[in-house]
Amino acid sequence: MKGISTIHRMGGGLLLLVILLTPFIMLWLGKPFWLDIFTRLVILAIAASSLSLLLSVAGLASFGHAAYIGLGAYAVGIPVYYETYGGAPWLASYSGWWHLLLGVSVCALFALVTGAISLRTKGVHFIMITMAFSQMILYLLVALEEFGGDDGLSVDLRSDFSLPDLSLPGAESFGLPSVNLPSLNLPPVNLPPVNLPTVSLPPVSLPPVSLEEPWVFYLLCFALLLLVLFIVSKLKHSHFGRVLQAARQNEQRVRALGINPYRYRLLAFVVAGVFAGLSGFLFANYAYFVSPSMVEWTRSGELMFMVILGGVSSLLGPVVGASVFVLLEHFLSRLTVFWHLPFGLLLLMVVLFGRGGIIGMLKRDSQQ
Amino acid sequence: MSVLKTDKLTKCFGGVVATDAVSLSLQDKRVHGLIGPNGAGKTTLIAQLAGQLKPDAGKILLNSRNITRLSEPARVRAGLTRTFQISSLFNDFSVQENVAFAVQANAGHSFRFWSNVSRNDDINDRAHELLELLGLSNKAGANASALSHGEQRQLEIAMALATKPSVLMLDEPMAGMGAEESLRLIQLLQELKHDTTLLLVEHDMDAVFALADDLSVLVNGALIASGNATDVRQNPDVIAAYLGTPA
Amino acid sequence: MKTTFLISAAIASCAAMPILATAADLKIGFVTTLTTGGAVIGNDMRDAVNLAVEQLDSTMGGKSFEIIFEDDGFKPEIGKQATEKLVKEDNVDIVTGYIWSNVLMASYKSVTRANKIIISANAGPSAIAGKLCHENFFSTSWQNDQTPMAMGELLNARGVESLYMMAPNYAAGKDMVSGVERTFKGEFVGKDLTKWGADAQLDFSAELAKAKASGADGLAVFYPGKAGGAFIKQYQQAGLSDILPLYTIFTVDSLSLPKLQEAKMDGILGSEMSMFWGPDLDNPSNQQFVEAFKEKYDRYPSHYAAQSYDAINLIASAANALDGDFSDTEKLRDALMKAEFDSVRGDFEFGNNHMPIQNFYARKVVADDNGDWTTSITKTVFESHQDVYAADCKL
Amino acid sequence: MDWVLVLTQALNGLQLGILLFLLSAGLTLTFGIMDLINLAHASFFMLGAFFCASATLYFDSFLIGIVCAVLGTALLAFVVEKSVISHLYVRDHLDQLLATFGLILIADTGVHLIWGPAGLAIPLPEPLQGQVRVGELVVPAYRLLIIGVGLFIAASLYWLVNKTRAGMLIRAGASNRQMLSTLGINVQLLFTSVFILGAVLAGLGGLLIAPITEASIGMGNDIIITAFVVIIIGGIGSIKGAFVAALLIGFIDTFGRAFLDSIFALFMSVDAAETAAPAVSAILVYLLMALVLVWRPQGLFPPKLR
Repeated sequence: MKGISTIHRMGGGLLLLVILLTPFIMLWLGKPFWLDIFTRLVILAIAASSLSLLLSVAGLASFGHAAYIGLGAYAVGIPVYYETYGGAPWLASYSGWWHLLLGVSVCALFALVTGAISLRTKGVHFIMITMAFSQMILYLLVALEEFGGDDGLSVDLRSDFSLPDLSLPGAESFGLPSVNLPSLNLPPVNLPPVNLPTVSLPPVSLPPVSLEEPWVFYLLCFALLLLVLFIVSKLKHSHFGRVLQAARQNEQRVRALGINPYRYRLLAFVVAGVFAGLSGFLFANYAYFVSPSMVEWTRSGELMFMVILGGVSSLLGPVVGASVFVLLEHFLSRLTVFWHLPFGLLLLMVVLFGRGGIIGMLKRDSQQ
Repeated sequence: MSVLKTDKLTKCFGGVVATDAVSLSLQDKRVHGLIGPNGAGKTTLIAQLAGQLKPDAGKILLNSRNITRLSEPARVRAGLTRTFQISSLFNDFSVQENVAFAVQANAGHSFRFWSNVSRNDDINDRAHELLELLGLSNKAGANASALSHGEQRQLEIAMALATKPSVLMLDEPMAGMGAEESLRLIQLLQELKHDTTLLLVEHDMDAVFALADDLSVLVNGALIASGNATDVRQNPDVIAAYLGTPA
Repeated sequence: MKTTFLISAAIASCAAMPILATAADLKIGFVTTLTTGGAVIGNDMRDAVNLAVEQLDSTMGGKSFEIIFEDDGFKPEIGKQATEKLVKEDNVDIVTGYIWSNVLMASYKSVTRANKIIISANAGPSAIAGKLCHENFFSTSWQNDQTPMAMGELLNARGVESLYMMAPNYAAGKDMVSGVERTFKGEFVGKDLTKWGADAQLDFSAELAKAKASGADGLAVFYPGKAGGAFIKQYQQAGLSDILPLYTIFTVDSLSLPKLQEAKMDGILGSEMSMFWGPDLDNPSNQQFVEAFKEKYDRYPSHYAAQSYDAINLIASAANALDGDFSDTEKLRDALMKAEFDSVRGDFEFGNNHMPIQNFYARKVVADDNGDWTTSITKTVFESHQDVYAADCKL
Repeated sequence: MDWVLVLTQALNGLQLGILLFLLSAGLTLTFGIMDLINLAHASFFMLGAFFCASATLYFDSFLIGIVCAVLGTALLAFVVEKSVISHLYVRDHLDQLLATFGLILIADTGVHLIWGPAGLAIPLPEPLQGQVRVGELVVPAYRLLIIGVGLFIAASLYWLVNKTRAGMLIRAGASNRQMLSTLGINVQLLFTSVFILGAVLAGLGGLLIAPITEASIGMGNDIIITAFVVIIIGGIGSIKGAFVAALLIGFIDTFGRAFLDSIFALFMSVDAAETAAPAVSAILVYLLMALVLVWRPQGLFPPKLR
């Protein structure tokens, strides 16, 4: 037993290491596009991991997870839009701290309200009601003419993470009250806001490094993925996570043991929403663009697909799923514009023959 | 002293009266047997006591407190726990984890997010004790779904005990057990009644007569007799309606 | 473990997969929709581009060139990804194409950031013509508001006094409505913005009933793609062709007309639309283009095709001026700015926001000599018209 | 508001509702009886339209087109059921969602490869092109045909489900799946037949709407989500529920689009009303579903004894 789990841990570490290093190797080989692919991969892995807290741990098949990506992304897009073109001074800012705070609170609130209603239902009703709420967000965003409606909104600059007291001479202050936010594992970042790409090679000393620099941004995404995985893993094995897992298997019994799973599930719903919002925050920064199409139900479906493809039993399942999804999409679409055909066949095959997802197949393999 | 009491508890499904004004009283630290033919409404009654079904009329009192409107989990926390006729386990958990979770459920709220629950010594020790008590220690690492039928019944009881009930309702605990397993369970229940009140629904009459201090007989949703086991067994109505031949 | 390792190795080797190097000197990326129903437009554009490549013999400015097509899947995110790939991996000099405003808006920064040129061959959202205009952005189509403004003018000329208007509820749809509002002098008696996007509304019965009840003397609509065909059919089935004259914007074109003819929707014959171009527009370059296109593909080209054909020829004109050297973006920009090529729309010039300043015409649906339905230009509505957002552009 | 307009809109709502019902009936049956979430139902909707369009153009007859489409859809449904779907009955809902989503991708790309991206128009015979006049009320003849055919099918389904032995099995299956096997029924055969029935109904829906819109790639994907909303509101497994909910949504959606802006304009500026109305009317059906689920988590007409 122990031997196998150690092996898996090593395998997981290796996988993360490969994901971390590949784009840099490709960069070194003169193929900068891979940094883009892997950034997208890591951001989707964050979203899928957040969904796996609901889907794999708590057994709650939320079909509206894309809504949080959209909310997190617009929490970047709208303040940047106002800061660039004027208006709503209370909202306008380039500050990443402000974007995060805004995105996290909006997502938490939305998850709290919709979760409180959705969690009254079960099974397929839950799937459909979460999708319904997501569709409402979609049409709300489409109706926001000020922010481009269906066309979406360009994000002119990436979120700025300079701390007000660290700013260099000449840097503007960003209108954010000095909220004492816990520092994530971010490289301290500083850049005067209107100066576009500047830094060429990684300087070893810390400031000033900008998120506009693709590799810095990639490292940020990767660090956040590790953070999310770490937290999800912690939660999964905590008292809290044990309740979620038990309720997934046998809700009746959980109640008969004196626990009403509702509030635990609601909290999980909120946490997952916040993490998905985090991936939305990264998405807006990655794409320099937000649009309602981020909230379409097919995106929620893709996230589900990633989680299940990777395997619901493992922490790294969603990471594997997101990697396979993104890379397959990339290579198949390069072979033919009709790549949805082999992709659909593959989906069928995975479901029909590959129970437990890719990780499940690996486990069976190593247990034999 | 009466620990659990029902007052004219009534439940109908459509036109069928499943529970007909049942007034039952369980005495402290005694085993109360509940018997009756199939379809008499025993499981429906337990479900109402446990809070899974809402009665149409009547009251349920636990230690003189009216719990009729309490939710199922709240009743468990108040000390009223049940087991299931068909084993209801966490099939992806190991045997140890099943019991550990039941212990956790009874150890205050579970809004604890950071420490690894499988390394919590208090929980593990208590779970170990319970497994020992039910003779499942050697199966602790096995998956719950891999247990034999009898072992699953034992696990079911271990989990119920983990909630430290003041009243434990056992819905056909011996069903499907071998003779040896039944015997051990009877011994265990004998010991249990030193600190717990038991409501025992069972078809195995030998087990009921061996264990029950008091006895109630349910026929067509109504109690036709209730009281001291010896008295009830002599009750001519009971003999006529249910036991058939004098025991 | 073994398989975990294999997966990691697979990822690593996937990443290292050699990218097929191409021999061409110049590379041009073309982003359009090649899957989903939107591929009707994308295929028409691709056909026109391939025709241009054939006519140029794959050479411009003395250098060989190739076009790399990418599919946007009708989604901004995929379009952006495709653009990134063209810029970073294929290292193209110019990216063109772009049917949809939202795909263009999502993508253009990826090009301008790399200091390369982007030429829209269709989408013309107001933002990019106005305050978000960029020196590296060009268009061989139009700004969204221009065609509906021409429509408003056409409606005035046709004596329409009360108008009912319908458009999908998205940014371009709203641009179209506001465009007509800018020039139309009569009264709006009703307006409907219908659901668009993944589950777009294709049944317009409720709206048509309202339009009929409104007593308007004209119905103006904007329904691009498959919604257009659906709308026309329902318009005719509702029996409105005799009582409520139809005016269309980007709804009836050579992509939808063959299907309408097949479905015998003759109520559309004679209806008018506004457009910057038409297959019978009288200039040598256009006659040559339409004939060659019909020869090669056995159908009329659409305006999408015309715009794409122009985009490639615009690039070729710059290549000729620079002897095929695109390394200096500033020089390339200046060469493009001159627009010295035989456009199928006749002579035009770029405004300060790099949008064409061009004529707009009224076109009418007619049957040609072979009985095939097409459009024919009836009058010039605007001469050398510049879009209104150019004033917001600080170039 | 004049009554002609209201009546016209009511007919439009009815027609939309009927269409939704055709799509949802099969969905709710497969869901209720086989516990199968079948996204690929959308593909049968699309394929019904394409089969009909091809056959109509080839034989120059709408009627032959319909017959060919029904047969083609049934045959394809049989093949798909045997090769893929029958393996999914025992799986959980997520596996079913994924696998049938895979089927949608395959079907959409397949249609693109076979018929091209442009879609196909279905020409209608002359009499159906016209309008029917009743006083001031003018209704397209073809829409009346849709309503008539839809009501006929609904009535036939009602008869099938309530008056025949097969219907008894279907109802039994929807309320209690275990019962079927204890009754000694050939479950496999029942499942296959119900699946084919559902697919044919979806195909009929597709071919009926295609002359109004057209047969196009992904046409079913647009409407399948609404169909799911219908069966959730109606109660999974209930034909009656699907019928009521489909009409309800048809009316709400149509009236929302038709009158919401005028209603909003009563208490806000015309501009604000024109912006808000489309967004709200798009959200209406989802709002309705959320409200119904909060009020009755099992839908309006849940089959008994679930």
